[in-house]
Amino acid sequence: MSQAIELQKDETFVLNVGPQHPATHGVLRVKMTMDGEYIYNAETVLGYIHRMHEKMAENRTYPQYMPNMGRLDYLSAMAFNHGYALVVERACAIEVPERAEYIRVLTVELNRISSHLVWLGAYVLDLGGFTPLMYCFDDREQILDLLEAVTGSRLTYCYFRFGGLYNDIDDEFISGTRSFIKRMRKELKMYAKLVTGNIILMKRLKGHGMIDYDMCKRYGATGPVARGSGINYDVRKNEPYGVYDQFDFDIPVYDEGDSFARYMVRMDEIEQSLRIIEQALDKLPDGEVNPKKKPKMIKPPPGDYYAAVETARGNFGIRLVSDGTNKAYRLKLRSPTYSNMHLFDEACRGMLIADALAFMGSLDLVIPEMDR
Amino acid sequence: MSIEQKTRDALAPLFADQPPPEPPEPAGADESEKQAGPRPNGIIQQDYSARGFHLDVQIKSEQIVEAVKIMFELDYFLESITGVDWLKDDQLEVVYDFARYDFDLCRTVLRTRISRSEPSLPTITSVYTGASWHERETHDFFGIVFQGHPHLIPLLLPEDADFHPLLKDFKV
Amino acid sequence: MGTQNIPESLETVPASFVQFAIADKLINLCRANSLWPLTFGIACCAIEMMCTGAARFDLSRFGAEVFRPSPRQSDLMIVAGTISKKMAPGIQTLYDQMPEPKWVIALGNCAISGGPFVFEGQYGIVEGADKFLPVDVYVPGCPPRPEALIEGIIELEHKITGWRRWPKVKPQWRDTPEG
Amino acid sequence: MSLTLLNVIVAVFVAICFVGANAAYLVWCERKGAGFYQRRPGPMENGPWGLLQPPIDGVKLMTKQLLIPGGVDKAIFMVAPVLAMFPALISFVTIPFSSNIVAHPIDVGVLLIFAFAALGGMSLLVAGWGSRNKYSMISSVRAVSQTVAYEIPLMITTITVILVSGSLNLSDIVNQQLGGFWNWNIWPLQKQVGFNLLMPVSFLILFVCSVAETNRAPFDLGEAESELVAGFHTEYSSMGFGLFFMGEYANIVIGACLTTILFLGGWACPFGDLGFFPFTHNVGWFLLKIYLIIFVFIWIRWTFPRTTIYGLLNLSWKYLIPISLFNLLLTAGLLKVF
Repeated sequence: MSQAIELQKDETFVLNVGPQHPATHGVLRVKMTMDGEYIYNAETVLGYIHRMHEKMAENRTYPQYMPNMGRLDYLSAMAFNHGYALVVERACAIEVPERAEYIRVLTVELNRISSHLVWLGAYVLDLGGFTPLMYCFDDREQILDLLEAVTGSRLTYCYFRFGGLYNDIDDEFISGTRSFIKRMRKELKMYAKLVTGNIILMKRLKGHGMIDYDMCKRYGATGPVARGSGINYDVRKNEPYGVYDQFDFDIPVYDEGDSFARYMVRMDEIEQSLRIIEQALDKLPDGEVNPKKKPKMIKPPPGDYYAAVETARGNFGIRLVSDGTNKAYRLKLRSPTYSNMHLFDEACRGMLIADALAFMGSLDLVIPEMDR
Repeated sequence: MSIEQKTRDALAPLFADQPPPEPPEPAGADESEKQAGPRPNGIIQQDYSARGFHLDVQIKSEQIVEAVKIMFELDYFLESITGVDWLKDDQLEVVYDFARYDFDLCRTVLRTRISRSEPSLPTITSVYTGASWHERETHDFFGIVFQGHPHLIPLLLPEDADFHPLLKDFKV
Repeated sequence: MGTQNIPESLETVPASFVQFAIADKLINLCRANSLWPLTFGIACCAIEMMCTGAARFDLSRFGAEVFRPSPRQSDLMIVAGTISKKMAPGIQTLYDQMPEPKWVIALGNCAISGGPFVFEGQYGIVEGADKFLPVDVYVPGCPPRPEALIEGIIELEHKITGWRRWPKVKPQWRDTPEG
Repeated sequence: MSLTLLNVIVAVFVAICFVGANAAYLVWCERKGAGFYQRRPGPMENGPWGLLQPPIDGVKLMTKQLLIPGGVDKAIFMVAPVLAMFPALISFVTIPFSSNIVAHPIDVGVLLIFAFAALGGMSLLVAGWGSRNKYSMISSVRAVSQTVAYEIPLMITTITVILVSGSLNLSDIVNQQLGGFWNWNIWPLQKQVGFNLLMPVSFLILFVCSVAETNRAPFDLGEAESELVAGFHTEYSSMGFGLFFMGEYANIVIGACLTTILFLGGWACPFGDLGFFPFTHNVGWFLLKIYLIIFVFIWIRWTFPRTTIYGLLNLSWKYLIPISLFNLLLTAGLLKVF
């Protein structure tokens, strides 16, 4: 629904959707020049939570840098652990035992569901409904209990090791996950009734915040933002890593490109992750979790390596340039929200401020992952 | 014809004026890959499972916009722009990562090397608008000036920042 | 928690014509029991703060449920996350905009001392909220559990009123006999 | 001092106490209701079931520093909260709680309520403009266009009821509906209503308009927390914000009273006057109906997300006003025929 009205430049005022604003869920600042309630132009300012992850990589050894992965995108931290472990295993050619691969898939998918639940709660909170936030956080607490029993932390996981895992899962975790899957299926039906079927929500999301294929391609948007605009791109399917090729799950793709499409993509992804977890639980092989002979000191051969994994927000890539010592020479973190948010400036021209903030919610932002 | 071959042929004219490169190196990086000096310009086939990308292309810094246009026509999307500071070669390297949305997998990497004394590079925001933040960030961290960039002010560092933290000789 | 050595609340105000000690106590009690926090989450600790406000660890039991978005109506600033040098002036203005009786809780190691992001070549973060804000209660952890934030708020109430709501739980290992 | 003046002063004092207590404990009900809907207990620690929470909040708000930010239009800034609270108090003078409990039965009670309701709408504009803040300015423009858009259908539906009952005095309107719930105004097939089928529809329109009038729930565009920081009362600190807060709840009580009197038969007992105590027309039934309607207000708030400004205005200008106009003409015509 692009606004046909033309906006006069002279009578605009600059509104700071400032670093502290309920809808930005973090410290992101958007300078909007507004004409009344219509946005004439928007310019995003980042850097309010720049935590120098890439500089730290250069004076931390490889195992010391793993906790940073949990603090980049704290909502789907397990996938970031997976990315970092993958790039170092690819560089040092370390073999990962079968059981460890399955547990990795299990924990990453559980973490993806908890990330989508936080997004759902925060998104409907942006649209004005306060109750779904509480239901989503209540379900998420179940996942956090499961993962905390195994990894020890609720949010910023540091569970993966190069070639394996920190510790093995016990059968109490397995029975807990099975009961969680049953409960989550029931909750998904309730969410469909309470939120998706809500006429006010439909009116606010359908037809707003349009993103087309060309904009995705020019900005490099990936993840649910791209899948909402008809792009069938998911790193788990396009570049299968780990044991993802042994599960059958499909990638929800909607091609309307509006906020409602992105909303439905994420809701279906919760269902798909539940399917993956079920298959992972059924096919879980037993055996060791860490490789027999672990390399004493991780020293990747000189050269540069690249690995990409699918996090809840898109394709997270790591470019590792190593010079043979035990510290990375240069480590570049390609964060998905960075590219997804970049198209906000162009997409929100001519929108109302209420629709623009709803559109920003549909992009599912985690600001420290953008600022790195 | 596989997408890798198509990309190779599309990028080949960039090196028309160069002597044909000697036979491509063996796939997969052997341990003692000590290159004498900086690598000659050209396309190298890499083993995906070992390095994570398929084509590794090094070009001169003036040909960047032309190469990126070719990649845009071949329907790649720009993943990221990385800066690397080779202090011992007194050179700054800028790496462009490209990937594809569809299922024929071909991750391509474009590299250029510029001298540390006057680090400047043409901008590619005219082709990929998404590159403007990547370039601003690389400018923040390495001080590389991207000519023609519409809005080259610090993105992640404070507005008045004049230091470039990721350079190897950076002192607080 | 940093509040062990707070003075007992003044029983008698020296040399004033009318004693308002009892009224002060009542006002302090009311202020302590209805602390309205400012929604100001910066990073990972903000998610734990939302968990504290959510269903399981309900912060509204203590009257602190109303997360006011505007600094004018809030009287407790929970600094939840890393303070970067670019954000520090913003936090300072927010703190100045809050009306008087205001308190600050530094939630998480980043707000206490810069946490995991302190290394010798660091250029971007302010190492701790107490560099430019008067912090009342420090809640350690990275990120601290929701119970720790609730304990921090109870500790703040202890500091305001001088009276602790629930008995302070002694950590378990002290009681077990040695050896 | 003549008797009626003393009577009015006492009545206004009682109304202030009623509104004050009501506003305080409605906040408590809202927070406990929110907790109930959201799987959490709500205020528990301060007093049994958190019952002491409202007075604690009140004392805290009173003892906070009343901060007038610089560059603010001081006079308007200070008047706005009073304007938000004042109309609700005055309207209580004419609300008949029971046949004899009424502050001052004015013959044009309905007119007085609407006169002061417009004043309430103006307070939002004055607050938004006075506090020199871009967010409050946007929210005040939204809030005023909303109150104007929803006052018209409110008045038209009230006129239909006045047409039916023939008098502007609220007590007369209720006296017409005494005797059993079947002859309340809400039911369509009645002699006094001229067999007009659209009466329940006008009840719904009145209810929706009173929700929108008080800036609540699906229509809380004025104080849209997640978009406009805190709407028109962004710059108000302690008791300025407190007055807005209580003004909102006082307006909710006024809206509920109006709906009850016009459609649900005021203090009429649903089973007619059966003589023994609980089943006579007394104030208990009036309060019961008010609190039921307020419960529905709270219920709506915690289930629905917020509509957009154009959706809100479309609803009023394109749907509510035409329907209520048609209903008015239909009632007038039917009254002429029967």
